[in-house]
Amino acid sequence: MSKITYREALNQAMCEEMERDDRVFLMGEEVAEYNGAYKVSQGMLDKFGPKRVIDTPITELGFAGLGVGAAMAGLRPIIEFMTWNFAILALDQIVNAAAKMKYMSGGQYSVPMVFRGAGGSAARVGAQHSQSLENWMANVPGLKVVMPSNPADAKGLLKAAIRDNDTVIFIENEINYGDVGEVPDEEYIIPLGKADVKRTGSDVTLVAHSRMTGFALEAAEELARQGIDAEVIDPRTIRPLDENTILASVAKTNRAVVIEEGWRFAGIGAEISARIMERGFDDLDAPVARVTGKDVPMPYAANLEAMALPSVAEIVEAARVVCGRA
Amino acid sequence: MSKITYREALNQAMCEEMERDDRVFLMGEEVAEYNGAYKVSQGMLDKFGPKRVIDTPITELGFAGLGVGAAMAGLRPIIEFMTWNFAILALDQIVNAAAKMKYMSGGQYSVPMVFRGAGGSAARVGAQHSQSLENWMANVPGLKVVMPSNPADAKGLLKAAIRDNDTVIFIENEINYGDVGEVPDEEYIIPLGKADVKRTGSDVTLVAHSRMTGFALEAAEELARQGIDAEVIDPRTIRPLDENTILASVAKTNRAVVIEEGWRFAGIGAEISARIMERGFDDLDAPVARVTGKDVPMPYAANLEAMALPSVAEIVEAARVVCGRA
Amino acid sequence: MSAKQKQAAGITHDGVFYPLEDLNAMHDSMLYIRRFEEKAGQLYGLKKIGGFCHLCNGQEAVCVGLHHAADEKDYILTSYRDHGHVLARGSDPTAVMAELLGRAGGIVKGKGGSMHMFDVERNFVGGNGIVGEQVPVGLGLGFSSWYKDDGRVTIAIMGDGGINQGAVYESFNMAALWKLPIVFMVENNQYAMGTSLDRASAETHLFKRGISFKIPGMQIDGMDVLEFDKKMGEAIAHARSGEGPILVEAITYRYRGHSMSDPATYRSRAEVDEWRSGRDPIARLEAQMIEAGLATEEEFKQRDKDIKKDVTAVARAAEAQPEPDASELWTDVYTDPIEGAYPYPVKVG
Amino acid sequence: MSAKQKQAAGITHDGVFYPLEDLNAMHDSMLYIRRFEEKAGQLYGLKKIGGFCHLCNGQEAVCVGLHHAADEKDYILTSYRDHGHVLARGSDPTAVMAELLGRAGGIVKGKGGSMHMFDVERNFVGGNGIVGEQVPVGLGLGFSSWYKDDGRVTIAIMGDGGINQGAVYESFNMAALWKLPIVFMVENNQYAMGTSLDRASAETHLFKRGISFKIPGMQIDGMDVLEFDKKMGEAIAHARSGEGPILVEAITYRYRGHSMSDPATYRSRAEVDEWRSGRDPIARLEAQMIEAGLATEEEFKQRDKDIKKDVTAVARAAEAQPEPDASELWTDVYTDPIEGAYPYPVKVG
Ligand SMILES: Cc1ncc(C[n+]2csc(CCOP(=O)(O)OP(=O)(O)O)c2C)c(N)n1
Ligand SMILES: Cc1ncc(C[n+]2csc(CCOP(=O)(O)OP(=O)(O)O)c2C)c(N)n1
Ligand SMILES: [Mg+2]
Ligand SMILES: [Mg+2]
Repeated sequence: MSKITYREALNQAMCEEMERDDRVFLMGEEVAEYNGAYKVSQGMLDKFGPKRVIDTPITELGFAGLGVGAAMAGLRPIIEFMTWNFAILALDQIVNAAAKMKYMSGGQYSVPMVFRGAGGSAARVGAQHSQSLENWMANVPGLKVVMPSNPADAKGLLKAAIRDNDTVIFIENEINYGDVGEVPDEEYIIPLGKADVKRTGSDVTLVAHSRMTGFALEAAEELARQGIDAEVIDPRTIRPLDENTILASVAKTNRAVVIEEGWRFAGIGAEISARIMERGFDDLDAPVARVTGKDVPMPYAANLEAMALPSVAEIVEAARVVCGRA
Repeated sequence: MSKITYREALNQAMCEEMERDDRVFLMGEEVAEYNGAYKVSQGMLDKFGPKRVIDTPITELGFAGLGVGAAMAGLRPIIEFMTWNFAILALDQIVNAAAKMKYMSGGQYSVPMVFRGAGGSAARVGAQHSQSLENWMANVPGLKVVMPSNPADAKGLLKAAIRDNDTVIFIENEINYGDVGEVPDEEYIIPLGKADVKRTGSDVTLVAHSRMTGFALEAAEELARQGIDAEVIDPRTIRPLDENTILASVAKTNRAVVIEEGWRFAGIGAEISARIMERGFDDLDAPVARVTGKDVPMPYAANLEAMALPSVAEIVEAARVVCGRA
Repeated sequence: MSAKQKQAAGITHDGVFYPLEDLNAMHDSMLYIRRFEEKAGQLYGLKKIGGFCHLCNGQEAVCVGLHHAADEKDYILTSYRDHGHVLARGSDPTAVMAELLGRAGGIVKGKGGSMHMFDVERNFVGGNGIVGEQVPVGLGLGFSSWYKDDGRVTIAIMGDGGINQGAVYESFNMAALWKLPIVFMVENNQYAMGTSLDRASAETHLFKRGISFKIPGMQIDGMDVLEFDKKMGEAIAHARSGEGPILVEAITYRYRGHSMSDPATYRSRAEVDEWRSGRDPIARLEAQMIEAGLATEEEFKQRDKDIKKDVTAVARAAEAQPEPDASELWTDVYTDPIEGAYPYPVKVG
Repeated sequence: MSAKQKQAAGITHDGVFYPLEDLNAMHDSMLYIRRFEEKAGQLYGLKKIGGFCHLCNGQEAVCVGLHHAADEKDYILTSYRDHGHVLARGSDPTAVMAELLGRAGGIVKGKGGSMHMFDVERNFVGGNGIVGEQVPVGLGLGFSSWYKDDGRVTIAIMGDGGINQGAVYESFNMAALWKLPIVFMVENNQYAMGTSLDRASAETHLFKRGISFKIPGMQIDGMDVLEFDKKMGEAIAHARSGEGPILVEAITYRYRGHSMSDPATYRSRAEVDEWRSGRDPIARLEAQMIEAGLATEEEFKQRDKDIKKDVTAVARAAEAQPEPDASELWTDVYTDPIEGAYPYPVKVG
């Protein structure tokens, strides 16, 4: 085991896969000479040269499509969005080309590639730079959606994503980039589609992905102090969602809170709540609660921003409510 | 009352509002000289001239942004997407400009406009022309989302949308354009944010919007023959969602099925199911069921397409299941 | 003319010698497309073909000239107006017709329909329905050739309406910046649905649309198959040489409406006639061949009969096919589906 | 020089007479922006300003020249690099600083921060964070002037990186097609973050980027405020005349990194010095004024002191403001909120 950052974990995953397979290349804004806007691709230009680590003009729709075409021709592109906020410009290529190509070509063309970058809000970057898109992407058949919450998962999942033969939407978190965690020294892959129980508990199930997993773990600590034993599940892959792991937990705890940074309406929490409704209804002793980003564009002021985001306190409160302890 | 088509109802709504308010204009592909790809704007060029009914180049992102800027400057644009499928290209302007502008300008600029056109699948138009976007749009604070299911609603809601001082996402349905219905002769407005009970019943609540409302009503007929009395609710406005009307119905029937044409994952059905979970849990005698479009890109072949769409039979089946009659 | 003489014979157009064999192939291919699409139009009228159906009558020389000029290994991709191109590329007409009919033996298993023809073996990459969407995809195909140095050229086709899409200019810039082996080709058939060129484009000389990105442009008569083949060959050679992309404007015309549901009332009968009678590419080649003594009107009539028969047989064979198996609904969504996860038939309750 | 003489005095640049009053105003505005941004940089270092913060040191002549040339009624909108423009436009510096600090009295109530300054009274339309997003919005502002015939011009500003976005060309085409009164202005500061112009653009003469849409282009020295004002005035006049849009390339340079977190290691010290020492717009105007006998070095030093003091006072006043009231979280989402519906603080349970 080594202690490395989430950022380094992603870097290692890309480097290892690029060494292993010369069809893999990395392309995006500032990924090469600048070493990445968030330094995720630090050193990769030096290591792999300008043919495989490529800076683009600021044309998200164009280079997303470039990735799709390159993947169809047998390459394995990693397309970095400086942040996922800018990928809104590229959704036509992601949804209409990447996701639908295999189906509408009757299986003739597949699009094995990764779209990756930081999603959600960073700190104090305002309304246009704080968008969560995972629910939109997870809505779309043909895509897989992966969101790691710690360095070890980040590395193992990104390697799996690069090797996967489908289009993988890989959403990181800028605030997590500096997080340090233990990562195995030997090579490993974390299969897509498997949730991870980050903490076992018997009283309530907290389901949270990406940065919110850390919030949920903190909330679980606080809940423990208050005598509530929370289980924390990180789906890791949002689509396909490993509902069995979530349902098994709810069968044990009979209570659940779903947490997400994104907006509430038709978010990931809505889907998970609906699935627990459908397949775990009889296990529930209380309605599933959702803790989500507030239903407003992200404000800049420090106090408003803090209010707009889900907080540990809100998770604790929601858990108490579903446990009948509020 | 007059019998007119859904298409004519939309046309009347636009004409009346354009006569009333000369800040209103209609812009989009083929809206003017061609009289609309689906003839919704039939005759409007003749009536209002080329300054107020304007054909655009095929540049959705550009003319969506044009609408935003024009609205900020005090006009009341109606921007038509030939179909909502093409609006994926325009989402940056809809989400990052229209929806967030008021908030991030501290209330200085509002964006009173309507983006409208046909959403969902038409008949046999394949994967790229059959996308439902209402769940994506309803996810976004700052937007309102309206989807009428019949001519009278189409007219009253479109008039309300044009007069509304926020950005309204107005999603029609191509297959409904020819539907005929009774429409009041006098002027009327249907306020946004109010669901409508399309059929009263006591055994199960069917919630369905747009084209699916008709399917739900058909299913209710069949269910009646089978001795199940279904209530059918059309939210009409998806965002904000009139959850009180839905909850009141569920409080009466204790059972619900939510129907949508779009994909299941994090769809409108997920949101409604989660809300019933949150505020109607104790009223439920069975888990809320979802009937949705299948989780695949839309296929072309007639048999596959029919399978991909929700069907009346599936709604009937789901209702029987939640009523414990399957 | 003896068989031997015929073999030696041909037409020299602008310095290029086209042997009779090639001329016949080009002629028959154009005529085949014409008749095939007429049949498709009929079947649409009978509601056997559904959805949108965009015919390319009048534009056959562009399809055939391009595919004659391109290498087999080159990638070609276009919009929803794709029947002519996929046929010119040599794909099985029965599979194309079966696709239109939504049958199991369709070229994409009945899943795509008229707008989404693909043929991976022939490097025909769609059949794309969102206006302009194929251009960045083509950029990526061109990029792959640069990356692999595989000597291929990508021909990315768009319409005179499509060329206004922003994605096109993003692609122009990257292609020019990195000197990718791409021919951007615009089929300027004068209309985008009901919108004439001058009502949608500030610069109507579409071959100039790359100037702002230093992409050279070339305008070619798309109603003359020999001329089109020759000039297109030059454009493809330019792209293959490593000098970067080039933009070709093909001047052409569609005789029919935009799609089967368009009565095309936005243009005059006289205008249509001017193109159809005056510049028809099939009639033009036939006249050239007759003039060169390579064929007679009688022979062409006979070939037309043969082709019509063939198309009828193809349509019949396609119609005889079953619809796709119901299980096909769930296939081709993922290459690596994940056990126990969507997509699967969700059961209620 | 007596007061009377000074009033009569001024500088004639390229045929335009700039009276002393104007020169002083332009000078002070540029210097104010410089010092204001330096203060913002300091406050960022102290973590009192958060998020992204993009300074425009070096680009002040573009801001001030533009705003001098434009009418008050004209719409101006730009990217996230907006402090200079909003200050040049005459907005209250305390409100701008309070915005940077996220305070209640911020120009957008503390909701937008550095990237989203708006001032509706001054027709300053942001402050927009998505690269290129402001260009179609500007198209719409220009459209509104055409629709209302209100005589306004819209100046839509983008960067040398932003000009590659597809939305820009969609806007060029529509603006040219409909002859809208718009000046598209690119601030070519040579870099988009760490990407130099030639690594992102096939055509580096950015004023030529409108040629493919028949939009005339103009390159202006953006380090010379008088030159910039004059030429920009011509461009605005062109747009106002009804002849359609024009594209202006302002040649300029940012002295600091892209944003406060960028060490800007991608360019040489020498390059920065060349611009900063050799072409600084403030130093240049001061030299011109001294040479014309309109001011002395001493006077400029004094004014600099005054401005610094003023900026310090502004910062102090802004810092003294409270954060926005918590209730502001929920306001400004809708103009017509609907009773009982989202957004509202959702209670769990
Ligand atoms: C992004 C998008 N917008 C609109 C449409 C609807 N549409 C389909 S074809 C077409 C006209 C295209 O014209 P052109 O590019 O000239 O090609 P042609 O049909 O003449 O071959 C339009 C507007 C679409 N498919 N995609
Ligand atoms: C669509 C989009 N992509 C990427 C970014 C991140 N980003 C912010 S500024 C910038 C560089 C812009 O450079 P330029 O247009 O030259 O303007 P300058 O910063 O030099 O003023 C980038 C890549 C963004 N904000 N929006
Ligand atoms: Mg055309
Ligand atoms: Mg720049």
